[in-house]
Amino acid sequence: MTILSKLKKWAFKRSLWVFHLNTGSCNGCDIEILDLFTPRHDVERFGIKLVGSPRHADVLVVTGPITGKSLERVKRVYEQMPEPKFVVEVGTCGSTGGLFQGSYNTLGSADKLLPVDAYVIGCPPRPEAIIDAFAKLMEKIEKGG
Amino acid sequence: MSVRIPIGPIHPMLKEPINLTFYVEGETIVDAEPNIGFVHRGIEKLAENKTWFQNLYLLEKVCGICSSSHQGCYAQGAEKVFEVEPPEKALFIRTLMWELERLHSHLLWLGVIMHEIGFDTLFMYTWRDREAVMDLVEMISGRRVGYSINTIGGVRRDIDYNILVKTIDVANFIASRAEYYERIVLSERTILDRTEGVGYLSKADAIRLNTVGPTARASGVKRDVRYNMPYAIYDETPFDIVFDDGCDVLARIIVRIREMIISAEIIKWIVFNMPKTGEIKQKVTPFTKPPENEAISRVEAPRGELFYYLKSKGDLKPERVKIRTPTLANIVSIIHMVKGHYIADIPPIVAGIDPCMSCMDRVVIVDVNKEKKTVWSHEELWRYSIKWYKKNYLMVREERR
Amino acid sequence: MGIKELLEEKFGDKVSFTVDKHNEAWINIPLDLLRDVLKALREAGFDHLSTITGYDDGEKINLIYHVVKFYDGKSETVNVITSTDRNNSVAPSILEIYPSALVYEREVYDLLGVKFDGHVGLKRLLLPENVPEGYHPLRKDFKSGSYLVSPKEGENE
Amino acid sequence: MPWGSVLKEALKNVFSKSVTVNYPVVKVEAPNGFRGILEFDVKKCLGCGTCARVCPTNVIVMVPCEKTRLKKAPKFELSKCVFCGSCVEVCPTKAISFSKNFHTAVLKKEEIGISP
Repeated sequence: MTILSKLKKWAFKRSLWVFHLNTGSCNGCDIEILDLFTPRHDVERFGIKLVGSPRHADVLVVTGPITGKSLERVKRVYEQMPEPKFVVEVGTCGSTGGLFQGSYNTLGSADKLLPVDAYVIGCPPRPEAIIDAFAKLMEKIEKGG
Repeated sequence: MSVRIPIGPIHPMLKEPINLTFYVEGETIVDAEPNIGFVHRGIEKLAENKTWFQNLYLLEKVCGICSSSHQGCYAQGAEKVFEVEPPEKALFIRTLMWELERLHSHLLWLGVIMHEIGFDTLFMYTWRDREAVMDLVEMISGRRVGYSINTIGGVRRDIDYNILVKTIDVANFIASRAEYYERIVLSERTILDRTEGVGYLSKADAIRLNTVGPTARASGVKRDVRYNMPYAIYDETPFDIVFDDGCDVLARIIVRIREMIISAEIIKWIVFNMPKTGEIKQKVTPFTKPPENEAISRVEAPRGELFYYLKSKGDLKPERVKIRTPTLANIVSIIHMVKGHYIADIPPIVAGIDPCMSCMDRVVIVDVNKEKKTVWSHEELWRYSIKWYKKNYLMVREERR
Repeated sequence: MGIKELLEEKFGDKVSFTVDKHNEAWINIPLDLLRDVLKALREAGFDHLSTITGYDDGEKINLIYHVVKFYDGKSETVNVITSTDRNNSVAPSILEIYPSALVYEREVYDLLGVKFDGHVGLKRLLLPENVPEGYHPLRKDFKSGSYLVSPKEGENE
Repeated sequence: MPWGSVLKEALKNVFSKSVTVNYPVVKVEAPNGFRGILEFDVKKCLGCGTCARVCPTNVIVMVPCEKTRLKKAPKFELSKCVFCGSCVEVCPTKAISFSKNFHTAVLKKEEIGISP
């Protein structure tokens, strides 16, 4: 266990900077994600912060079945993120295409393009379920993600 | 020479990405061109491959914030196709869910527009007050977003007594908060400077461009589907149309706040006059075939007139489902409103019509005379507009006086 | 009904007028009369165009123009139905009568392939640019399956 | 006062109780009637398959199973479920029901699912 990876593990325990990517979601899940950052659920107490650019984000939160126009952006945003990066997929239509399976303009789930670490099923899931996902992600990082 | 910086969707306020190309001369905007379709999931084609009852849950997901408007509008149209009359109590519950959705949608939008201006405190307060409506709706329908309470021929769940009592407390709470926000918006100098006289849309233009909903009513156009074509039980509820002839973003804020107060009154009226007993659903199973006809259904969604056209060929799957969301009608008016304003005014104007596809992910600014094309993300545009206003704040104030 | 007499005396029997049980007025007209009928309706106060519905019923593509007249507390709706044939489907654009048709006509062009002559910037509205030319999803003979899956991945959802 | 009319409310909030629900520490319970993860009772099931036909996102697949009268029972692939409840409504013997469990965060899609 080199010093560097111990440092990385210690650093991650404190804060996860989240970047939110909407690939054509009906903004039900987006509003629940935004609810996390408002006073009622307030995820800043875990050090989770919503950042404006993928360049300073650790976690990419993806919502929505990937539609035609947002297809090339998903790859580009993922490549822009710095290396220790994770992907959390929120919502049923993001995880498996949900109601929009078989449509001519949706690709379905982001795991066809990116390695996804955690899924939150629900249409939309409750904000507490999204907090669970972040908690599970932190555990996975600690175990050596 | 066009500089194109590939920046993905940036801003936390992201709802549905829209891409507007603005043609500018120096600082003022000459023309704009919308490029939408980031959220086109082919729902109309999918609706043709699903049965009438499965469509209830598909069409609820057209827009996450006004899901009950979409499902109610579809259910109302499908009842015309099936030639089935929903019972009285079902209409009461359906209208109650529509009005509760208007409350939480307007509160959400009030937070978004305050954030677009850079006034985050009110964003936090409005979204904290909105939680009261979300909890109530979760008790009634079983989920915070996407209530799926309508079905073809009525409603799926009854409301028991103690939830009705809570509804009155929530309605009073939201009405008092709405009055408080109206007082704040009219007295707070920082808000007035960013919204007064911004995004001007005269009454004649509002009618000519067929704008719908609060955006049109803020330009003095007295049109509301609940007022002109009353559906469900809107002909019995105490409803007076809210409109203002300020024609700018400030008027749009005031119209939406006052609509919240009217919705709170309608909710209280519904709770007092709801029939205690009675059927909530007609006998229509998911395997009955409708007769062959077509139907049109209109509903006043929080953002404006929502239009559905349903055509059936007599079998289990609809022949055609046409949806026109209110935002599509207001996009043409964005182009008209933006002309002549500064680049810094783009965020409040676009957020002003409360688009279901607000938050621009990329703004392409084409400088007409220098032929320089730069691509800005919403974050940079938002930071630029705050910085720009700090610099020439006095000049703008004189100009608008 | 004011509208019925007005259209009768202006266009004679070329206009078939029916009112269904939900008191919605439906007018069936040939394609070339479209602009004059809509102009007449616009002068008669029908200034709100809800939308243009297009659907393909196998033989021809039907276009329905839903216009509404609002006056103090009441409203009247009229639905104008025309149709064009399926192969090179062309329809007159009504941009100068209803400016809001700019987006509706682009949507019908994008999903059904009806070219509106006289439209100022007829481009695809919803589908991305790299979509092949004759690709109109709402046509009956459109084989489903997502063009998004790039050929190298091959599997089709 | 032209500016700072929000200050009064801000000061009031400084001294009032915080609105934040400290979720993992404080147990949060969904209200009854909540549409959470499905629960399936094989003993009640007839194996008729109506739920499979009604589901809008084809979550339910009928698999052969000995316990039901018609020798087949539904297998739920819940990662596709949108929790709409049409299967709960249409089941003749009420074998499917909603639970109040909303913890649907999983690391792998296959973790969430019910097979007879």
